[in-house]
Amino acid sequence: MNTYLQAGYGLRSWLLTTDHKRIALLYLVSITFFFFIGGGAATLIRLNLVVPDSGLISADSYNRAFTIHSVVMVWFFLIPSIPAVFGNFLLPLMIGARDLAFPRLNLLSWYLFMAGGTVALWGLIIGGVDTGWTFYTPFSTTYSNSHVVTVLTGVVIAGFSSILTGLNLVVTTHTLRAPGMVWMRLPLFVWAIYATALILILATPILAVTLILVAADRIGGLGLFDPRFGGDPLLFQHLFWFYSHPAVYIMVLPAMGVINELVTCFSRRRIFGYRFVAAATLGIASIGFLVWGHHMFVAGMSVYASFVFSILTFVVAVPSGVKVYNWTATLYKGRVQFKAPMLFGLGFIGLFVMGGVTGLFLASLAFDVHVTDTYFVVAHFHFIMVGGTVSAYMGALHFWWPKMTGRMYPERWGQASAVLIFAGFLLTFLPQYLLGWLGMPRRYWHYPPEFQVWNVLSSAGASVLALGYLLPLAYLLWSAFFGPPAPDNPWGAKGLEWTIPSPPPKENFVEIPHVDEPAYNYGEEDSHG
Amino acid sequence: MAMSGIAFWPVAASSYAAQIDWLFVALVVVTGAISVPAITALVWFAVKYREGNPADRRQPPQRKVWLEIGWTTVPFVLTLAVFVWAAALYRDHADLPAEGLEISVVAKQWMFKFQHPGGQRELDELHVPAGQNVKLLMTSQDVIHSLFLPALRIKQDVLPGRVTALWFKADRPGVYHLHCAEYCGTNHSLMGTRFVVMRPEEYQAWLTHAGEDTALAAEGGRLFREVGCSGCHENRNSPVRAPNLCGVFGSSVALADGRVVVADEAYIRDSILLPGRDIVAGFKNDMPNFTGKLTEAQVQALVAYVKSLALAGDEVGRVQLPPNGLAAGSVCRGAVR
Amino acid sequence: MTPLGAILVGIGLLALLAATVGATFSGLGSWANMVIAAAKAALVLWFFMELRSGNGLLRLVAFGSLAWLAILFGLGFSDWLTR
Amino acid sequence: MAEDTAVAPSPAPLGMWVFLASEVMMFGGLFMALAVMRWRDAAAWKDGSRHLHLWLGTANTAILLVSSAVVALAVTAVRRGRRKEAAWELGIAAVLGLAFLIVKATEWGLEAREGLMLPQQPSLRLFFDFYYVATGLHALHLTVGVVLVAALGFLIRRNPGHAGAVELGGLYWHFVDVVWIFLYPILYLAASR
Repeated sequence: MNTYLQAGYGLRSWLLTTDHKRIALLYLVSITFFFFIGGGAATLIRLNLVVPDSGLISADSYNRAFTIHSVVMVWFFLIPSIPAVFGNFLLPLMIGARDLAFPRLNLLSWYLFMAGGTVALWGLIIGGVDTGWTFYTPFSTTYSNSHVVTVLTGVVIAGFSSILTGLNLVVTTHTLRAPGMVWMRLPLFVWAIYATALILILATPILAVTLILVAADRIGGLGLFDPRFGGDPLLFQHLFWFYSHPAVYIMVLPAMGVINELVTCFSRRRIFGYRFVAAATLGIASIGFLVWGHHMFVAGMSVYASFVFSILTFVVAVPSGVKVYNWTATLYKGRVQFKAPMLFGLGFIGLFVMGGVTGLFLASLAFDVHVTDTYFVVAHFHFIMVGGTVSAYMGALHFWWPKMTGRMYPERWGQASAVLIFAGFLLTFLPQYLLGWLGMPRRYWHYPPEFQVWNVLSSAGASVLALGYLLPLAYLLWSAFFGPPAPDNPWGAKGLEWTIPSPPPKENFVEIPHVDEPAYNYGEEDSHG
Repeated sequence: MAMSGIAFWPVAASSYAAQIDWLFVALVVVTGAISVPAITALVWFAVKYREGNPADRRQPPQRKVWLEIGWTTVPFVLTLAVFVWAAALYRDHADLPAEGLEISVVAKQWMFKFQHPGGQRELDELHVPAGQNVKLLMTSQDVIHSLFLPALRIKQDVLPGRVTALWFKADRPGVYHLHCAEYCGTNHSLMGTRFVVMRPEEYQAWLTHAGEDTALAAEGGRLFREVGCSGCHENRNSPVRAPNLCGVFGSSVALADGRVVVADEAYIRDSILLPGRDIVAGFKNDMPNFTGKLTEAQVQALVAYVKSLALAGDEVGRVQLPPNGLAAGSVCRGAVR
Repeated sequence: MTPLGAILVGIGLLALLAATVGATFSGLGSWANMVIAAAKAALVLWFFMELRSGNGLLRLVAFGSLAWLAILFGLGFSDWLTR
Repeated sequence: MAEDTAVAPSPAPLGMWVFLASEVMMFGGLFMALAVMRWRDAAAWKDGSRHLHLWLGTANTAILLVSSAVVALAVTAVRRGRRKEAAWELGIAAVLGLAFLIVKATEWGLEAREGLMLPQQPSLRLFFDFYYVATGLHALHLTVGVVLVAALGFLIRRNPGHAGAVELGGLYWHFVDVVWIFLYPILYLAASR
């Protein structure tokens, strides 16, 4: 039988495919491209900051560099990363379906994503944009002399791609589960993708309409956010963060989903407290919508609103914390293997905990006043989005690589890159916590000389980190063509995706399976050693 | 204690800042108490139960409801205590004290302009007396800025069309940083420089000196009209086109020969005495040479006046400020740059 | 939904439109108008969009989105109402 | 426990409802902005509302409400196998939608001539900025709807296989109607007359 990779070789067979697995690979290639563009911009930023007033690039170029970095990394890498690549590839396999509910819509999503990416990149090429990814008004509407509308258009188009992907994932989870695959037997990755898809559907439209208002403001000279006409700049911030805070959970929930799969497989244990973890997943997705105002404690919001958003932020920390404890308890009396995906997974847990607890610092009102808009915040969200999400993404890539490509990656190199990324990450971002605490504001092209030591350390770490990301690019590319063939289930993992050949046939399942066991049924008898 | 050049702890210049530092310590302790055991256990389990290591693996637990409820509620209650503390500090600091020195702040791309109750103005630097409540009433002329005083652990966004406030009581004289913390465009990182806390008597002396500057600027304003500068630099119907001087001081000026210079005291002085040297892009060299026609004191007065124009700024779209708000220089009212 | 039902609901909607215009001219104010608008929307959702006979999940989706909108309005206005 | 898969609805209607849920959020963001602006300056809002052409707006509301009833009739007709009747009704709905758009365009033209597009008076400015954005976004959705129901009327005549599509198109049409049901009082009826 032909695998999905052998179903056609021409460009047409890829560009017109409706196979969820091929579309996943299209996303994989596209977002890898965007990741290195965003990484290039990060390199410029870190190089410029080695010296307090290096002037390596001009202030305007610096502002464009961090805007490119953030716009590309947020909307063209992180948001689609796990949901669009692994959600696409794995959701039908994990629930025992032949494809997503709307395969053609799925392809349309990818085209919209690429169209959005192309428009945004075009805006960056013809001169860039200098507003930061936050597009705060009235700077973005009136004062910025850069290609705001072009880049906004790209982001909005990519937003529609997100909405349609989310729709597809939700409907698939509801309607295409194999017989016997009841909700409480779903792998937790599916729960995570489902919760993420709900956020995509409910939050992204608000971003779309907000950015459309900004564009209308800029093109037509409307005064919606402009105080000269009675508009309120804080209205923009409320609408923007109503999307952009849940967007963090769009990035981190799927990552947590991945970790559930990795931790159970490589400790040969069922997840500790399945129901609590599933409930926590939905809890995070819901409460994540209630906390957006914690980005605005010094923005001129009312004191009472600040109280409300602060306490709700403490509440959302609870379900996040539950997961960490559950992962720890899952290792207890397990059989732990330190394969590369597991190393990435353990790295995720460590960095996510640090990112999470510093989130509590930022939720604490009086303390947030000091560190908000400083490098403390920069470090915090990089711990969550890069230390967390990207680590989990790398773990997922290694874990399911044999399934996706039918080839094994070199294990030693994988382990080396996991360690390198972990160490490089800490060296890059731990000093940034200190910088923020000491009072270095973010988005600074020039900084006071006493901050140089920490900036130099951070830049040094960034170069280690860059190496850590380039390494997998090299050996995974090698593996895709020359790696040793992968067995169907190289890790001895549970889950429907491991019951079919690597790489899977075009139809996934010759016969739709019937599920009669819980997820992660690694067998108690193994554990009685 | 900071090692040579390596800082670990920011300077605290007020008792409020010290309280924030204690809050920071509490946060470290509480979050440590929540996370360190979990991470320790994670590492310990990973090592102890690594494959191939003989360990007791009998009867692994699948779930323990009391454990789940315990590790959900205990950390939450612990952190709740921090919430209450942090929120109380925040609320206490949100209300302006009744008594105190009121300083008006106008932010624009890319400078902060301060005006003291006696009318003394300063640009980007802020001088305040120690041991006294200081209230900053702030607004912006263009985009959102944020006044950040790290040594006091406070910041507040400065919005167009609205007055926001910040207050503090600094008690440790010294020179600290003053930053813009909300991204505001090209020179965001160059906005704001020094925050100077002075002993009250030093502050009084400074005020007097700054007051003299103000008087000097007023003298310069009279000269500006008498010797004829205003005929071209202020009158838009004049046959001779000359650059409007509103807000020029401190800004970057593009010259006809392509250079860009910062308009500082020396530049203004040169422009009066050697007008042919630095011609602003888009203008002709029509300005008479004033060398020998003005005394040194008069030149100083004129420079002070041009400097004061930048402090007053252009007043397009200004909101109403409190009574002692910055008065607009007459030249700049309605002027468009 | 029968054809007669559709026609009756349509007539009901037009009657509500007349009522809302009437309310405006009799100075009942904007709250009355918003209540009438909600009633009209409820008619359309319940009968025309068939939430009445629809699957529970579809109702959940419909009301879920309204609940999320309530979050935006509720927490958003917690700022403006207390500023 | 396998029965919970059995009660799941078929993918297409669920997909449409989920799509509409995201549309609710999109217009919801706009309504939030409208509500905030109205709350901040109710007097200016009422003043702006007084400048609108109430009767044109009311006529348009009536047109859309009737069109929704007609689309509902078309759906029932399809279910009873009366495809020809359904095609006619969908055609009528498309014409009604077109009529709405023509009235709307006329209104925009009138207002523009009265100097209400980007008006100079600051008090009117915000209301009309929102008015144009909100009605414009709605008109864009309605235009899609007109094309959709016209195409569906055309298709259902020839092929009974499009019955499901008519139901989905109907849902979309009613949704666009609901958006207008709220825009009408917020924009046109805000002023006491």
